[in-house]
Amino acid sequence: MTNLLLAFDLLLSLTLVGLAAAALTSREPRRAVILFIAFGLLLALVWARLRAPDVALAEAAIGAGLAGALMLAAARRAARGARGPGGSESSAGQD
Amino acid sequence: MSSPPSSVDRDGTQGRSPVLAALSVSVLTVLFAGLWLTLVGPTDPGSWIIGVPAVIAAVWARQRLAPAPGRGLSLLGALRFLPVFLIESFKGGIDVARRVLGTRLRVEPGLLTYRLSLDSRAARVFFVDLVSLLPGTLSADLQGDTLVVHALDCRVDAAPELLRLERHVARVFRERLPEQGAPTP
Amino acid sequence: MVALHWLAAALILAGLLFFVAGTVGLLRLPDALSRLHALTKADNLGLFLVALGLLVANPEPFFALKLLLIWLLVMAAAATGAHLIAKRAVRGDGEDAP
Amino acid sequence: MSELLAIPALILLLTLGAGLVRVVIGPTPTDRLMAAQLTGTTGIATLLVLAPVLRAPALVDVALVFALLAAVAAAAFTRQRRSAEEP
Repeated sequence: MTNLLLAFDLLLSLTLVGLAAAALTSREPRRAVILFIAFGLLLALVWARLRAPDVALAEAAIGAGLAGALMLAAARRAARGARGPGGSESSAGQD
Repeated sequence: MSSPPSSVDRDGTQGRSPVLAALSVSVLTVLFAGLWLTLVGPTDPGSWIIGVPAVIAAVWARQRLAPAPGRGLSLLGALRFLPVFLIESFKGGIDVARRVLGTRLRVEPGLLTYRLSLDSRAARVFFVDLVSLLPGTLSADLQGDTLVVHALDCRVDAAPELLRLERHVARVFRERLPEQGAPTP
Repeated sequence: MVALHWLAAALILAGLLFFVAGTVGLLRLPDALSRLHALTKADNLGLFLVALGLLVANPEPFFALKLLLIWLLVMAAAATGAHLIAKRAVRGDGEDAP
Repeated sequence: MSELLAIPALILLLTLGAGLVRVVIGPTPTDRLMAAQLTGTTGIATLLVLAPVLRAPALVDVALVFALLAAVAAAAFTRQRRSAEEP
């Protein structure tokens, strides 16, 4: 039982660190944001594992949900701004 | 039973009788109160200090934001559809698992189109969601009356299955599909 | 009592199988739309079976209602999300270029 | 019984980690978002089986919030196309 939970904790921490590294090193903003959302969900799992359901709730709702959605919109806007607003190629290709 | 049969738009509230409106408000109140009870559990009566205002706000928001009511839902149709849905979604999961876990992937993905005959907005949304949950099909795009369906195995004809499903949805939403006769008054 | 526990264990194991199938599908299937299939169907069924197993192990009406609510929400979110994602892919939005 | 539920929790976490590979390798944003959705569903199942192990029934509420937010990411991801459609 304790060994199982230890394995669970180790796996959770490793995945979390891996995700954080992937999010930080990714060059593309949208990829980084999606990795960040996944990171937030896993972080909520960590809080849940630490028996802090209230913190997990806040992390899932604010960290992954709200911040994720906002950052997704921001990343999109940044990408559009970088290629020039209303540029013929970018506005057609960028849905 | 109150709005014109072909109303896809959102303005159809003028034809409702006050009795029906009061009935729908009380049903909604009971539903939202049940939802609150589900969320907080039965052991904490003090929670109703928050719960009562929340339920009232929810009922108000629903009345304010709700699209025009269609012909209402048919409870019988829904009850008849429920086992079909459960069995089909089981089949859907098993189908995907079998295809994927085999040593050789047995998929032949492809797109096909399907003409929707459902009328109301709610019924369409319901149908589009259902298509994605049932075996082998995934609703990919909806343009006007044409639904683009992605099939995991396009060697199997999915159209009869979709038609059967559409019949069920029409029964739940009290709609008549064209080949079954004229709309009810 | 013991029989019930075995039933719960069997249901949870079956649910796990579908979660594994969903992930394997996500990794193995050739294109994005096919991967969506694995996601919506296998995972919903997996969650249903796991929730049912937990319910058999701990039969309480309010727990059941909460699980039902979670399952309904997940189903609605998965189906709608799958449709939205598929729509983008089918319409061939330029940003899907790698 | 409830201690043994740590085994499914571990397996679920393993599948979750494997699914995250798809987030990292992509190749398209569609694939990444899809895999992030998988994280949500598998996370819900993990929370549900973890609740009896840790004797913390409130974890079910966390799972409920996960379920509520599962749609938000997908909606936010696709909502932008409409704003770009009508420039």
